[in-house]
Amino acid sequence: MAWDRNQMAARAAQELEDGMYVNLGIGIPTLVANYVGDKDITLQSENGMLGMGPFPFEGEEDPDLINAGKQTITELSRTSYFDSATSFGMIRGGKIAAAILGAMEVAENGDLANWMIPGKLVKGMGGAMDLVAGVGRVIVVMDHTNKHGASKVLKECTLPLTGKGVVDLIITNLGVLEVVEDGLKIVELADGVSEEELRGATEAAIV
Amino acid sequence: MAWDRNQMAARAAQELEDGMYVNLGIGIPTLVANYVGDKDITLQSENGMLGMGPFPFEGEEDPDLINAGKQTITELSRTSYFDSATSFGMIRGGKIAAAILGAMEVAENGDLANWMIPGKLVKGMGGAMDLVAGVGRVIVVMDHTNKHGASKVLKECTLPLTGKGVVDLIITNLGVLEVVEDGLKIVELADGVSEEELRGATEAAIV
Amino acid sequence: MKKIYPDAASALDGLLHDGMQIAAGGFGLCGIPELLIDAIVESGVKDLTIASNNCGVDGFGLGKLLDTHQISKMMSSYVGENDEFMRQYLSGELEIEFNPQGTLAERMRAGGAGIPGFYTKTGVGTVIAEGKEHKDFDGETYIMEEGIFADLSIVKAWKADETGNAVFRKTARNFNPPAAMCGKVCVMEVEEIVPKGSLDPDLIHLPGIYVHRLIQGEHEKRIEQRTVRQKEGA
Amino acid sequence: MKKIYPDAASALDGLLHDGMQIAAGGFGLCGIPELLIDAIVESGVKDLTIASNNCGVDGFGLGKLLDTHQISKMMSSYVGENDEFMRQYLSGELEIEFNPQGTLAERMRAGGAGIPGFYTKTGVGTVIAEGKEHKDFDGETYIMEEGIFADLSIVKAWKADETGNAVFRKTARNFNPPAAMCGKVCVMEVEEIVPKGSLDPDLIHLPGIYVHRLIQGEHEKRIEQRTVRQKEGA
Repeated sequence: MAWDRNQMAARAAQELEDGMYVNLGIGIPTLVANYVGDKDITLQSENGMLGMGPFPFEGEEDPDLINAGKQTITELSRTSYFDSATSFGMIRGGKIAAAILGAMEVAENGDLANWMIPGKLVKGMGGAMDLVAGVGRVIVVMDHTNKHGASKVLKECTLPLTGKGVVDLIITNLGVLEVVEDGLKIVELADGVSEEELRGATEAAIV
Repeated sequence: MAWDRNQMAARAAQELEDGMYVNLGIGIPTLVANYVGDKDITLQSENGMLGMGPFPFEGEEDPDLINAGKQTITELSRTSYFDSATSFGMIRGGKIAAAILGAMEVAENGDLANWMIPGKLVKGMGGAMDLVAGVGRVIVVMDHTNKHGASKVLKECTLPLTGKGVVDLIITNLGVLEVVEDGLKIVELADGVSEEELRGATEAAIV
Repeated sequence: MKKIYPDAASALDGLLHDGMQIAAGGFGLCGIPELLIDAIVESGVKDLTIASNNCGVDGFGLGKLLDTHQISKMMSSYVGENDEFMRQYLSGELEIEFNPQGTLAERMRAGGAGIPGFYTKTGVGTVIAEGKEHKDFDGETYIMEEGIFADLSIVKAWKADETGNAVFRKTARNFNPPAAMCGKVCVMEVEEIVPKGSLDPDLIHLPGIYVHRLIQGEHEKRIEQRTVRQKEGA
Repeated sequence: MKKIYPDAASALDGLLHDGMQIAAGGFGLCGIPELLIDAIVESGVKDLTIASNNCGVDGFGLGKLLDTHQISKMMSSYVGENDEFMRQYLSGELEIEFNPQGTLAERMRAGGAGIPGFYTKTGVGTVIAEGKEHKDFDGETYIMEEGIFADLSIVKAWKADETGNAVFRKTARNFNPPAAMCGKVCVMEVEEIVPKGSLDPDLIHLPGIYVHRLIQGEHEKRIEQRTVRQKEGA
């Protein structure tokens, strides 16, 4: 049991409120856009756009219109474009209500690691460090454990950090955890997941 | 003899070269625009405009189009508008080749005072401190002496400074002085003005 | 989410409190938020700190808030057009923090961009530098200026769509974008609200993310210095 | 004064020297100065430090300058699309200074605006903060980042008039304005040079003051990730 990618994305979409400006990371977070329903959500693409629309129809791709993942996208009637300094000005300035991001590791104090594995190829942090430092609320969406079955929800991150104490909410295939004073609080269990199961897969302190 | 306001402005215009972006202060400096002739000079108005045109014809005044002196003006085919942060970004960033400004006092080390007389009404520095700190070349145009006949070209400024060591060239009714290593160097005497006359009216060291 | 309010008073509802800091757009009387200023006068809120390049003129713009003694401190670069300002300042009723014009604009932009401090050459060696941190970069001395994080921004644009995407007209842009950016809440007045999609996305000066509440209204747009030239040979 | 040059090579004439720092616009392959990059390849200038968000892809954009070993250091936020980059980096031929994307953009904008240093929360508590000055504002810790002052900027716009006033198209704007601002000299390539007066002065993204030399040319505008959706019911 537990949630699949789409269910995790749908659960993350529940965190978004009418009128919010939101930044979605690459991977599962991108799917969140499919589940916002009637809510008036404006998506930011940090390469310089508010009001990101869906992928274009075949033949309508525009090389001048891409998202932060370098994919061709489209514009909406609310869209505005701006330069990268302005874009990250609004991110650092706290104008983006929430970022929904993937992660390699999250720690019980809200530390986040999602940009680098030492000894492996280093690609760079892109805009992730700016996003976690600046947006109103950081929501992580990821699998609870890695492919070896080890917890990704840790007492302390082992990988180089993207941000210190920046994560507010963790949504995994097993449930939803909130970062609180002394650790993590269980907000919700995924379908068919027991509290024991969630605790068993979590290295971090659950309070 | 000596130069009148228009002659001083004409002399200042000689300092401008083709292709320059220039900021003109209030008073005599404004007249410089009348003497640029065929040179391709673009005037900045620091409230957010490059390519400032002349005053409008009667009835064509636009309340949304004013210069830094709050006067109605016009635009040209080269004009661009931008916000105040961008405007002073280009000033501080050294993109404006020259500012031609009035002054109350200039000292032999290039100190400039032109914004405040303590004990009298204080109006504020406006954009003057940014201009003298940021532009490529600061040219002062002023009368050599005040209305009591005292020199305005001093060993040290007595009034609160607008900028320290910022002035490059001084154009007065008596002539042209350049700020060099140990004082001022006479570049030119105004029509009918002798070197003795200029030296006599100057408190600063002339080298 | 609806950003459009029927008038200035309703758009400011719940946002005003004594002792607050307000960042206001405009340069001289050009591009000032006339309607919002009038509503703040009406509200009676007092002890205001206002960051604005100028303070209007006697009886118009921010000058109205001087007449009613609602302002306790101005952060400005030039206040020379206003007799009542001088009177209150010299009598000690009003405090002024002079900011070089570019420093004021950059402090607003910095606050809006999450930058609490930056270094500038402007004002080094002058009274402006007194008490400020000095630091050398590459052999030159700079001073640190702090970002402005205002409780409220009041700004004026030419047109905006329903989502707050705004365009300004000519030099009426001036301090409006940086002022809009630096407030926790930004209320904007425009001459015309247009339907979503009627502004070219490439040509929006201020994205709607910076604009929380929006009103449309009639503007006097008073001219401060009417200067004209003669038609030759007329 | 004429800003228009016949081609990229002539526009770069006299501006290139070994060991120089170049700021380049573009994000991924979107809005990159293709023609100027090709001319820099041709010039053979080497030991370059390049500030650019990315380093192109293998064989296109800045990737071409990797193939020829003309780059010794990159200042970037993401270089994951480029195998040759990784090879040279891991073999020690190439240095990389990682900058968070927003920090890189702001460092360019700061350099262009005469700001040698500013404080940001971005990267606090991470490797990015190591060796940088820390400072508390209002109980929160920030790090100081320095402005970038490049020897040369190379950027790409959509259209520009003869005086260099430029407009960009959609997300191809990205790093181009801040990159243009931070160079001692800025060379811009556009798809079309239009007569003075044909761009609305209210709608210019980058005033001509930032543009010293200008060329027009054909652009490949390669797409990096072609993603599409299906027409429903088709």
